[in-house]
Amino acid sequence: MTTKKTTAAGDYLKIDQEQWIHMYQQMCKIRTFEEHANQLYLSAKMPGLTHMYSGQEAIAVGVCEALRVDDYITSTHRGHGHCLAKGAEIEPMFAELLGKEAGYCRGKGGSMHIADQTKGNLGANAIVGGSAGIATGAAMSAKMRGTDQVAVCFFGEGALGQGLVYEAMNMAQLWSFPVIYVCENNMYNEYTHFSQTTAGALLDRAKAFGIHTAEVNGQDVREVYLAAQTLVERARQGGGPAFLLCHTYRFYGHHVGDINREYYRSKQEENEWKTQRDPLRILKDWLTEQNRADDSLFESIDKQVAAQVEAAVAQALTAPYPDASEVNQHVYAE
Amino acid sequence: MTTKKTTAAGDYLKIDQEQWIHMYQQMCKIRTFEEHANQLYLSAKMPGLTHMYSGQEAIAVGVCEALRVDDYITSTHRGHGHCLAKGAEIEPMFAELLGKEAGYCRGKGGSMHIADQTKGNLGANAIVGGSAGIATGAAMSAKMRGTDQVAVCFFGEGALGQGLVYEAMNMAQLWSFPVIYVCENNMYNEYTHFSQTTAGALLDRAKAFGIHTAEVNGQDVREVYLAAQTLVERARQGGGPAFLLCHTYRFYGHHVGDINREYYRSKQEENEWKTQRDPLRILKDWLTEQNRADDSLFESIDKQVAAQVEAAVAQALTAPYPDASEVNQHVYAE
Amino acid sequence: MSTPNNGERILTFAQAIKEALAEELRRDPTVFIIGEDVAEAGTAFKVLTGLVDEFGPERVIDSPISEAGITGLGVGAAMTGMRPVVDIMFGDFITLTMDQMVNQAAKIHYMSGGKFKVPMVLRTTMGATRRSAAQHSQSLHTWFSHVPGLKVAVPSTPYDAKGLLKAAIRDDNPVAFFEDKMMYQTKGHVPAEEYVIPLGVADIKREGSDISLVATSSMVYVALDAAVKLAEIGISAEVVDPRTTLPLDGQTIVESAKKTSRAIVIDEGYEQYGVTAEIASVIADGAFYYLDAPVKRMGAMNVPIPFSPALEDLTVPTAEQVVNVAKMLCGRA
Amino acid sequence: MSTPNNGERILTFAQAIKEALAEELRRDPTVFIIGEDVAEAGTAFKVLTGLVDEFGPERVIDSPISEAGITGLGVGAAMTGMRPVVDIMFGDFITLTMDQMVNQAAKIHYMSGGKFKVPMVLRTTMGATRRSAAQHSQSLHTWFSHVPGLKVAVPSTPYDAKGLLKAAIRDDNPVAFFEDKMMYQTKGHVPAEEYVIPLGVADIKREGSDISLVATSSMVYVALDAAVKLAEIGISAEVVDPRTTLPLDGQTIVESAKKTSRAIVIDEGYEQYGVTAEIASVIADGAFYYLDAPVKRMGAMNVPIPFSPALEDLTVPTAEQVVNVAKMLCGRA
Ligand SMILES: Cc1ncc(C[n+]2csc(CCOP(=O)(O)OP(=O)(O)O)c2C)c(N)n1
Ligand SMILES: Cc1ncc(C[n+]2csc(CCOP(=O)(O)OP(=O)(O)O)c2C)c(N)n1
Ligand SMILES: [Mg+2]
Ligand SMILES: [Mg+2]
Repeated sequence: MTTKKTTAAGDYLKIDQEQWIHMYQQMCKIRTFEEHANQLYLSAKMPGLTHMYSGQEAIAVGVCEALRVDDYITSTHRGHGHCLAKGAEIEPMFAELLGKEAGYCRGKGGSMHIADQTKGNLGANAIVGGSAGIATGAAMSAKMRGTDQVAVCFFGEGALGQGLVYEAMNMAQLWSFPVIYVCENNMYNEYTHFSQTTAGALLDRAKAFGIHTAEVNGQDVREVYLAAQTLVERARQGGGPAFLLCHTYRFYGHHVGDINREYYRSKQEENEWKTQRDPLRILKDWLTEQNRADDSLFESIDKQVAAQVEAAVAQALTAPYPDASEVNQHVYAE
Repeated sequence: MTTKKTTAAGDYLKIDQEQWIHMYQQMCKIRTFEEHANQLYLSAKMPGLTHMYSGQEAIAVGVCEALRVDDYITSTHRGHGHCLAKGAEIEPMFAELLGKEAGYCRGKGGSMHIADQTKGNLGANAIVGGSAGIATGAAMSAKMRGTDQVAVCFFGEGALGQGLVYEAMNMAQLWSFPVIYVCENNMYNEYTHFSQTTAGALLDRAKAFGIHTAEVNGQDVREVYLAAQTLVERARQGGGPAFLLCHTYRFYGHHVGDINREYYRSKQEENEWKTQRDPLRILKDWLTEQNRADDSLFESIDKQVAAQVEAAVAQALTAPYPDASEVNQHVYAE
Repeated sequence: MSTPNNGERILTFAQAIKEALAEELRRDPTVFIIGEDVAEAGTAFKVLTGLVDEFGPERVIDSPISEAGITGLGVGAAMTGMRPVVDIMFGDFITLTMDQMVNQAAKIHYMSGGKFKVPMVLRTTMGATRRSAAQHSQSLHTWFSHVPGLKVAVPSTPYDAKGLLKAAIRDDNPVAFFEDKMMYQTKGHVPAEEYVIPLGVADIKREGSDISLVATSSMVYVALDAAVKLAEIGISAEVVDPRTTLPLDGQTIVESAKKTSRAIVIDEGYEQYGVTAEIASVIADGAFYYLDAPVKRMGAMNVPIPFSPALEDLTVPTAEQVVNVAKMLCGRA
Repeated sequence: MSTPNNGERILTFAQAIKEALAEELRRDPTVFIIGEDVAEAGTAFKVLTGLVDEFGPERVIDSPISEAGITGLGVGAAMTGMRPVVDIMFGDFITLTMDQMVNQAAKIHYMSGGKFKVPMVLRTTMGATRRSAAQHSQSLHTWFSHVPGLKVAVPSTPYDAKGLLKAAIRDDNPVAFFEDKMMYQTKGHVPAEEYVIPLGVADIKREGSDISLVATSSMVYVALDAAVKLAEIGISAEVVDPRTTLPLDGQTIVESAKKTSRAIVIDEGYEQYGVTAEIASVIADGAFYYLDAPVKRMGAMNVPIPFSPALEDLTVPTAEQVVNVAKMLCGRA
């Protein structure tokens, strides 16, 4: 049932060149975004903490590339990657991270609640597993309204500890909702290795409900994209829910303040992933190998993205905070 | 992995004759108990409603026969059978059902909260799935205290809708707790067939966590007992948790007030189960066949039990209610 | 009292609820119901009997026993164009929905800076004395009333139930709707014409001048009973029904207390840290210079609800108790 | 104030908590801790750092992210001879534990007619202004305070935290223990000798004669600050710390209000239907004939807690606001 085995390298060649470049751009945008978010934290310019997505870019990008703009996603505390991949603008995102009025949520949500209604991002969620019901409900809604929208629920492997996820999967399968559960197994629940918190095999958690499953190398955007495409089309055509397990790694701490990590994982492990399994490098190398792109192209993308992100940060930094009168606005919809 | 296939009829013969008779007695006690509970309801002598266990007797009896008195059980809203099978006395049970001070819980718990500390019954529970954590915690406690006690969590298939059950099973397997999850699939969640609420295969819900599983005909106390014995001994010796799926049927309504049931299940279905798959009859027929018992023995047991139950009902009916001053006692332990 | 009793059209509380749902299901194709045994069985209390026949199992949906899950589905569906009515059989089970209701439903509009809305209703029950013991008898509406972003209705009459439920379904916010299960057979006038009662407007169920009895849900009947008995001894009691605890119509309540200069607050939730605390402190503050006696609170006794009838009935406020407290406050005891 | 400040031995709030746990783990082999990242990581707030080294991973147990599950395990373990301390990282996540805490833990002793006991502690956090937004900043202790069968502690000082936590662990009932995460570095005297503070006894943190400031948890510091400022303008404020909201030491609180004839109640939970409502109505009733002004309440603003620092700080009561209200009540504004 794993897509891994059935995806031949040849399948990749069928994908438009433009699209691979777009995916590289998106991954690059996320990577650069996160580096700046980290800098904002380190320079005490960002309120609170934030969870960097660096290292996991291929998952958000590969999955969202398979979605339409009117498809839904729900995201997590580690949500910048999903938000960007679904099409959000950089500037209102930074403004949100800084608590500014120009932010996607007028500064009221912050990093952990960033949402983008215009692109179908129903929001990050600071309750682990908390969006499983929401994503499933959005898929239910799509089905009831007779659209062919699909909903994607992103979550970390830690969310498999939450009972709600099972309640939602049961109903999704029972009623054949168009929802894809994308499990990003970065191997850590905060500071605890997932093997210490997770009995049995991850895919079996979905198979228990008869849900169709697939498993990919989450560092390879090609694998992620192809698997996602298959599952999304299947769901769109009424084939029901699926569970996509992506093996991945977060390159940095659980949050930006998690700096000394050696008590729970080794520098060696981190280095291995960063150097051998960097999703940007994997795509870059393959495109180069295939003579579909060369260093100059990547350099120009990198530069362009860097400039874009820097400009956005600068703007967000000078943008105004919401007015005090906002504090009790939006408690209720009129 | 199903015990069904591996249990040869020969295995039954190794079990002491006394024990089979005891199991018959216990099943007969439950059946008779429930008939009287129903009568008490119909004659408006019992406050509230109650959920009859009739038809499922072989499960409580077969499982509890494999337990020691210091082993734990947790039970459900349909809990009289578990309570009796674990060794409770009839009279304080009826007193509890009638809200009398002589009841196991001084009348404060009633049918849905009946508990018997002296026999390791941690209590019935009116929250579906609500005791999964408690049973697992009792098993954890046994392990931590270094005893070799085992905990059994009885629940209906409807409880598989509750996320807590999965959270508990994950931890039980992770830490190898001596707990047996006994799923009594009587095919109905109140008035809804379980196939309308349950995606996938029931056993997969436990296999998802790597939990050892077994499946039996819940109408045959011989099968239940042998399977339970194996799993209990396995748990006692440190082999970890198990999940025992028992196929069964409740002969009457969801509760005593559920009288017209044809909108959700047919009379024919009910009749088939009552006549073809009555656990008392199955054991009786087999013992008779084997020339291990004859009608006169069963008749005398039936009579004895009937007399016992009738006496208990009579006593419970005349027993006093708790004094008004009890109302705010036992809110806190001193 | 806004429910004239001219014998026009009498419905039970349960019928009024069903009528409200049927009308809204008919009016708006985005409305649907999800819950345990809501379809063929028409709920455990038979309140919805027949709805599935008219609207089909796609709009009156039997769910697994997954209170958290169906509430979560409701939130997601509400955010994306539907108006779900989530049925939670016993109010005691809202324990399982707290995260989805409080951390998700209540906060999404605010956290998104006003971009998303969650127009859903959670219908559930409350009320003791049904011999259902500690896990099936609680009135836990205080919890939701504590939470900004939610609205909470506690109707007392068929008329109010229908009008408030229709308002709740049309509201763009998550509304928790509590029905006292002991009131399902209570009868009252419900006009044939369509009407909606705005959330947040109290109703004077009986006018009076000596003491205000502020009562919610079934406690309104306890208060009305007490008022009749008090009238017999010359004490004129005003019965104020807030109808919703959130938003709370503090103004009407305080005005009543200012007028009468005495007040008792009666609610079936546990007394400690319950609805009576909020309302009593609103009155004690707002009517401070008008009060002739301390505001008294009567909630459910602070004990898990006992099964035994001999005990259970002691835990809920009665008209006699209200009369006694009222007499005391009026210097007549 | 029962925490003499003679410079003897100063600990942070976090250290006091850890010391209480270490002492009880040492004293009683049935005590254990379970929670997310409690072992090697020593919790997200590093409060338990080092405990696992002394007591091992069998007694300081890292759990899956299963708040309902670990609470349920706690209940079962507590019923069968253990004394679990369940660690719920953020108080906002008690939403997930409500069923196990309220329908199980709180009721088991009563429902069993006194036969079973549930000696467990649920330790969790509260408090805003950490820029953690709406799902990581709430103070939800009111909910548990509503529930008979539970006890609820809201300590303000390292001294109280240690003494109350030890009492909570030894208590034979389920106790919810709320720690304001913004106070973990707050320092105070903690004697080297062992002591226990009974649950249900308020503490006068500062004596005064003109107005009573009844404050919980970190709001005690807001009240103490306000008292200093009020003293400067000749208003003598008494600061009363209930220390536990359930049981509530109503007597000490009411006595203080009788003495001063004015009171403000300050608590960081949402104001509506919050802790301030209960305490204010207890005072308004108990001290009715002594009060010169209405009892005022100051809770968190009734809004989901916003992320933006420009907004978040507006939602929590400040000393300045307390001073202003106090001046008004004392006829000085
Ligand atoms: C219900 C809940 N419990 C605990 C937390 C605290 N917490 C935040 S992130 C996290 C770990 C999540 O791990 P995982 O789901 O694998 O996501 P990752 O951080 O690895 O992306 C925890 C425990 C939370 N936010 N919500
Ligand atoms: C959490 C919760 N939700 C709903 C109910 C109402 N309820 C009581 S029994 C029941 C059906 C249970 O079905 P199952 O678990 O299969 O047990 P059975 O009644 O068949 O023995 C339901 C929905 C409940 N008690 N608890
Ligand atoms: Mg992870
Ligand atoms: Mg069943």
